[in-house]
Amino acid sequence: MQRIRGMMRDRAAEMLRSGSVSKVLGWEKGEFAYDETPAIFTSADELCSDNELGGLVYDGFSSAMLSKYLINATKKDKEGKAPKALVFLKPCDSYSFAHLLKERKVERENVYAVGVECRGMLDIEKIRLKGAKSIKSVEESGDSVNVSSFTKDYTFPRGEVLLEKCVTCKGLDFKYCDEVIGGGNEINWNRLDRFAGVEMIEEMTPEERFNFWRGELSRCIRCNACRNACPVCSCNKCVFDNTDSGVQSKANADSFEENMFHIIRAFHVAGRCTDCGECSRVCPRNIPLQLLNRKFIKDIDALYGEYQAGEDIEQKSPLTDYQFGDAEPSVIYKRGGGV
Amino acid sequence: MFVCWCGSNIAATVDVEAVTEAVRTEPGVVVATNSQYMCSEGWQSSIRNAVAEHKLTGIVVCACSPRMHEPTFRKAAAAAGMNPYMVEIANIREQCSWIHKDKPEATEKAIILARAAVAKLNLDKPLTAGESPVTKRALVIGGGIAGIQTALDIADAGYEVDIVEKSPTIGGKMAMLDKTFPTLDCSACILTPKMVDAAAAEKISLYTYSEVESVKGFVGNFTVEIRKHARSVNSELCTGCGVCMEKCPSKKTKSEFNQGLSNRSAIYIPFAQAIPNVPVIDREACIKFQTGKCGVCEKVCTAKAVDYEQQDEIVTKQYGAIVAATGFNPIKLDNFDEFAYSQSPDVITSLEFERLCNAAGPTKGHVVRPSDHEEPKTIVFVQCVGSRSTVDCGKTYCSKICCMYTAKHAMLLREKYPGTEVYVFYIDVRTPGKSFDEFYRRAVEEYNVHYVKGMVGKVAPEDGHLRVQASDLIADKQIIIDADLVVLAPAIEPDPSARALGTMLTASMDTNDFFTEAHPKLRPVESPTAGIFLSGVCQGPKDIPDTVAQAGAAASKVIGLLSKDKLIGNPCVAECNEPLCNGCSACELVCPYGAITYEEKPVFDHGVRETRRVASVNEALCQGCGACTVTCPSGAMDLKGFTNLQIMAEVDAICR
Amino acid sequence: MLKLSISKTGELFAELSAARALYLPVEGGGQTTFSRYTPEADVRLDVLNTARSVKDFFLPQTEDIVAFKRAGKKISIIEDRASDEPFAVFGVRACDARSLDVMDRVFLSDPVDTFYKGRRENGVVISLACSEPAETCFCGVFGIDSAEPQGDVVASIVGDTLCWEAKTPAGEKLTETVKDVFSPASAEDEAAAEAQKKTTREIMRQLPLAGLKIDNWGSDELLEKFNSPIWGKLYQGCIGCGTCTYVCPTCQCYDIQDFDTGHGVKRFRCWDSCMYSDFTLMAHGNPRTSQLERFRQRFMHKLVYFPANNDGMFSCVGCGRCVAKCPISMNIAKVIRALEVRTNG
Amino acid sequence: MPVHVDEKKWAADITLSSGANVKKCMKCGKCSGACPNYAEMDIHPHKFVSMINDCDVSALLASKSIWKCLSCFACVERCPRDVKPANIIEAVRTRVLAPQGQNRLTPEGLPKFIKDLGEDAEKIPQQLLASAFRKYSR
Amino acid sequence: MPIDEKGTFRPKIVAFCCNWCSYAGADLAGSSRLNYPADIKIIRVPCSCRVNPLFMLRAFQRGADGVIMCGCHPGDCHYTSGNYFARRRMTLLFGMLDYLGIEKGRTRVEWVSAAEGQKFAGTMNQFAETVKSLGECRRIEDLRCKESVG
Repeated sequence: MQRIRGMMRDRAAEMLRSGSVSKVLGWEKGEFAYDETPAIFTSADELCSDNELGGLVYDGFSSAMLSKYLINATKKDKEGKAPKALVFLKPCDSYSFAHLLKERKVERENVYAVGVECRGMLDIEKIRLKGAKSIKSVEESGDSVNVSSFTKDYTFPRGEVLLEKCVTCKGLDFKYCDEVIGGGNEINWNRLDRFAGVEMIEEMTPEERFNFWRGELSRCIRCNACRNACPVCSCNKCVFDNTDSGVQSKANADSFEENMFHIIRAFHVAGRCTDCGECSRVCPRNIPLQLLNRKFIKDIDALYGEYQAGEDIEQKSPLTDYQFGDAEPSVIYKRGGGV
Repeated sequence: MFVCWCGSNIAATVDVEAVTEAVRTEPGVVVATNSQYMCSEGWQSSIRNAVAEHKLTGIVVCACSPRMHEPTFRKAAAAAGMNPYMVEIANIREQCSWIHKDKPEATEKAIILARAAVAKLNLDKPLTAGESPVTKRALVIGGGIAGIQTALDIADAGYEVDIVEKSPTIGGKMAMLDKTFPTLDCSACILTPKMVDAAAAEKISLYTYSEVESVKGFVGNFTVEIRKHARSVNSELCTGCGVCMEKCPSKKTKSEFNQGLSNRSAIYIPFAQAIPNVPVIDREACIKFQTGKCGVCEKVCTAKAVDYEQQDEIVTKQYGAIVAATGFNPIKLDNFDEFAYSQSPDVITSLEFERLCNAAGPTKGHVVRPSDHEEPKTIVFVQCVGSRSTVDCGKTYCSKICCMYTAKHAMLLREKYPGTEVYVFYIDVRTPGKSFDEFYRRAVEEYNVHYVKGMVGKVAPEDGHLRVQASDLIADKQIIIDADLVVLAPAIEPDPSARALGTMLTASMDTNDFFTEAHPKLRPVESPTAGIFLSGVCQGPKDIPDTVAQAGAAASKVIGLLSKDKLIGNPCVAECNEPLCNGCSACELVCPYGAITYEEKPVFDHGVRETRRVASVNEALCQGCGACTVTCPSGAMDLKGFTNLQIMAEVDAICR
Repeated sequence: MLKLSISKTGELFAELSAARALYLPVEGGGQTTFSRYTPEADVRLDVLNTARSVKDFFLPQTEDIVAFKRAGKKISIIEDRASDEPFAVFGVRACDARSLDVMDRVFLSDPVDTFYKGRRENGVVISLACSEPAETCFCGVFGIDSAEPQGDVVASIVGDTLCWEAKTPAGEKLTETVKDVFSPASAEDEAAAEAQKKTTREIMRQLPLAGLKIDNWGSDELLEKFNSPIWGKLYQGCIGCGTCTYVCPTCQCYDIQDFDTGHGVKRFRCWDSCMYSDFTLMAHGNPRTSQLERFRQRFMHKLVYFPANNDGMFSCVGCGRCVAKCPISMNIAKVIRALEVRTNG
Repeated sequence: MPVHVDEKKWAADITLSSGANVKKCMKCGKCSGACPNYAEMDIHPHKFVSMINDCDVSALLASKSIWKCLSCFACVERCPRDVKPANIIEAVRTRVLAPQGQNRLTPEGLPKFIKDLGEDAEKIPQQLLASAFRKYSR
Repeated sequence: MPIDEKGTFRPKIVAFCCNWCSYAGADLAGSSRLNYPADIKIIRVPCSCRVNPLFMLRAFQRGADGVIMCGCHPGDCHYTSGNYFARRRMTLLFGMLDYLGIEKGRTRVEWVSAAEGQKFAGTMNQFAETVKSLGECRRIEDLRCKESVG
């Protein structure tokens, strides 16, 4: 990772110095071992600084996706000129980047996309749940993660403290990148089937499903982190924020609104969701939101043929496409269990 | 708020007074009244008075289906100086009084429906319909008598019209016929002049051997791609001398025109009077195309018209109106084993019989058995082969023309060959039409045709004859006839090209693939899709007089449309709220009319001024389906007259 | 000071919950949050920060204010206040306990928010001293002693013993109802408790955020801070969600909305976040049109405007929830540090 | 035409058990035209259809035709309206057989059953016995 | 729970019908005097593709016990393709509702042509029966909308 970081710094600094790009989207070091923040660097010095705060970093906590920042970062200025930005993209981020290209939220010529090798990102919550308190540092070494705290040191197998979205990683291909730093598209950790969670819920009785989701969604505090982190939820104004939409709501005043917000959000991104897993990652209440989006992905794959948003930006997304012989909605009634 | 009794249609099951009272206190309602017949002129004038007196800005009418009287009430509103789109109708007849028996229940429902209409009206905004120009040219698809007549009539009114015909010549089925009922005049004699007129008319362009490839646009502004199949003969150069056909060594192809009763060459014109008189090369049959060796036609053509390199050509043209005149075919008889059609050459269809009778046909008009070219002595006609049938291989409808042409055939036979015995097996003889029954009676009374009420159960080839076993229901006996020739009257069905065309035109079709008319009685020559008109059998079985009449009617509708300079559009079109638009293109992808385009535009969004890529709706193209509104994730797209808020208000009112 | 063996807390909770609703940290869905006590509840007294703060009980996320009912063309007003049921919250940490002071400043000063006041009067706060602060804690920066929180009753866990000390009349009244489960604490107990406090304070001093300097914040710094170019850099990662606001124990902004129920209108208030683009949206638009301004507003409010209007009281209590929960790990600590480090050096 | 009440019920029973819809008949006579054993019948296939429609059942029950029908289903096959005359004939036939065997045609009862038919016994097509048997032992 | 004087449960059912086929089919059912329960109220939309999943949820929020959408048969859409999009949307939405444990019988899509008055009435009777058997919708409701006050 240190090596990769070095290459990233070199490349980005070179691009900034030569003026090929005017900004670099990367991650910046934080207060702790794990609180990296997405940052926009405009000078090579800033990018390469190793101050207490600052400087481009890349390690197991560079989990925040940068793709969505491109929307603002490449906006035209008053003279109508769009700045060109270099962005570092992990494999899953590159799909989201591609989707933004597809929906014309970002223009390809304004971006220099650099893919960066990913070995799965770490989940500080999981590390805490494993008992680590007052964390001082987190070091990755091979297949293990060494955590030291003010009182004690710990070592965890890497696979056990990966972010949920990485445990179910959809692959390490890069899409629409100008170049790739590092590489290796072999997933070398124990990956779980990304639809296993969905299947588990599908196998429940309707009653159980209902109770499961009530339990999960009732925790929602409507902070909108899922929506705002989502690379696909990039509406200028969300229907839930728009007082004229008829469905505006700021807080879940009723359990209905908890459901409504998440159903509609999932529906609005259905056929567009790149399955990046940011929604689950950012949820402060640990709601497995990805399971909603994946349900749509699974149904779409089964009913209309496999579709991966961000794979091919020329391909029509399933909800803007149709076939004469598409399944009737009654396929749902025929599925096992319940009325 | 106006509640209609519709005589007793509504008032019998809905307490009209109660509805009136219940809605009186709804927000926004200032007047609530009821009357016997809202649609009557008298009441419409009292609506006008109410509008004037109370300065109404909107009207809710609780009455019959909006599909019935919405235009009436809109007109009344407009006459009263209101915006006609500030009218909402609660359907308390078709969807309430007529289906419910319990008066309190029906009344309760009527009140809820009325409230929903009020809720919607409260959010209505005055709408103004857009206008779109009309391209003053019509397209007729199909070059049979229906298409020719339609085109001639349109051209006669001074408008340009194109005919697209998929076969090499115009003329259609009528060109194959011998005589026509009930006057027995020669089909060719009356058709050919029309074909010539069509070819000669300055305003008519013929696209033969061509098919419609795609249709885009909408009433007044269609863009059509026409595929001109490669004839392999240059029409400009060809003199129609016919030497190529004479010399062509490939002469083994069944003649489509003669219903396979004779052969034709690979380079051919379907029949002598074909228009245009330019041959085509059937590339499947052509030795040159199949093996590369031959080229005789090219060599013998002094005009140098033969062109093996010719490619299909796509012509794109604009039209204001399109007429479907795609005609019919007799059904295939493969599944009617009992009549031995595929076993014996002497069992023929009536269209084959037409060719046998025809002086220009394969037998020069001598009616002979195809098997041995002997003159038949006993001829059996079987009616309703596949018509009026509810089993898989048949058609449920009556094919309408068979009774009359069979009478004609029987009569012609008896006239030409007085020595023959002619039997006609019928279920019913249907002769509604001027001089039709008289015609049929002549066959029976003057020509001694044996009409037997009953059906043939079996035809079996036996020693060079055909053993026809049938029932005679009047005599209540089974009869066996030793026939020489059996003529079947197959059901007719729409041309198979109609289905695909229907999809292209977005014109609806019934289960039999006949085009559906906009109204079975009042708008019989229009498709429900604006700008699409119907001519001939593609709409339903009909004979020549009916076809010509309908062709004229379709033409007059087209002329009516083309005579307008502008069309008033549907104001209920999509609308983009630009500050909300994300520029994601989803709406563009689902719009069936290509009505949405994207443009870079300055947008002022709550204090922020930016240049954004936003959707823009072409109101002339938009037909108001609303597909875009649901696809749009941000809710930027909305549909005027059916806005998100309006539909939700209706939902709210209904669920209250 | 009273004491109780840790193994007997069940009895205490049962006793407390008999006469009033008792809320305490309970685990569920992988997180610990204040939930109503039931004998089955998985009570977690070891967990430092609940996912949601104590403000839920005094300023709930949504709260009905008034309703309007329509009958025909008449509208009647219905004041349908949720009854002010007595309740107690157990396990409130020092930071959350202090947050109520901040909230009181806002809601109990003129004009008094009667909804908040009602809940305040009916709620008893039983705080719990910290013994194992996390790296995200920085309450000390705001002068809060996590070892000795404020509250109506202050509890602490020393070894296997739960210590209990009423600090206010309300706390004493509550203690009176449950005094039977306790025994008086001995001098050793007191000593052990004091020793633990010392240790805790020592850990606090060593935490990474302990060194945050807050002295150059406050009312005097307004323009200098406001105009700092550093904001332009800091805000860039902010995705404009409301996580920090909603997990924050002192964020008290709310919106008032109407909900048309079909039978009438319910007017309710609900939390709002200055991070949202539609916060304080008015007919003419939004006074803060960019995320930079919104981002700056939140921190300027906590660290400059609030103290300016409230005798120097910061409206941050250093609980560290935003530090742990921000999707992009931007937080008030980084802001304090960045503006300190960079404006000075 | 006045119809005996029982006949009405019989007609309904026969219609039900045959699965045929006599209302669909358009009286084309193709069934009778197709019938290979027409000559042997006193009442012809098309009349079965119309007589059931008219509830004229007793004549059918007495008809020779029910023993003459070959169950070749030519009429069913040819009928353009999917009326199923042969099924009606079979239903009439079983209507005759049912009361005779009371409730069940068993192998043991077969000799007596044939004997009871007397003269007609020889004329019973083998196929009919088999099909009646099949139906009744179900 | 809405109960009539006979003590039977009266569900609230919203039917979205496209103007060209299903609404006309409903009219035909009316002019053919084919009875179906008064619990069903029809909302006219230009095309089934105008039906936003939001509207369906809205109906449930406002206390509907069942929501049905009718459109032209596939291939017959007045706007060529509207019902195809609607079909995909509704299929996915219903799958999601089922996934959330909402009873499947409460939602339905049926294609009804202008000629199918019989089918319209039959479908409505059937759907009303299913919804009735499921009882009042509890799993996706907004309590605020059910209260008699406010």
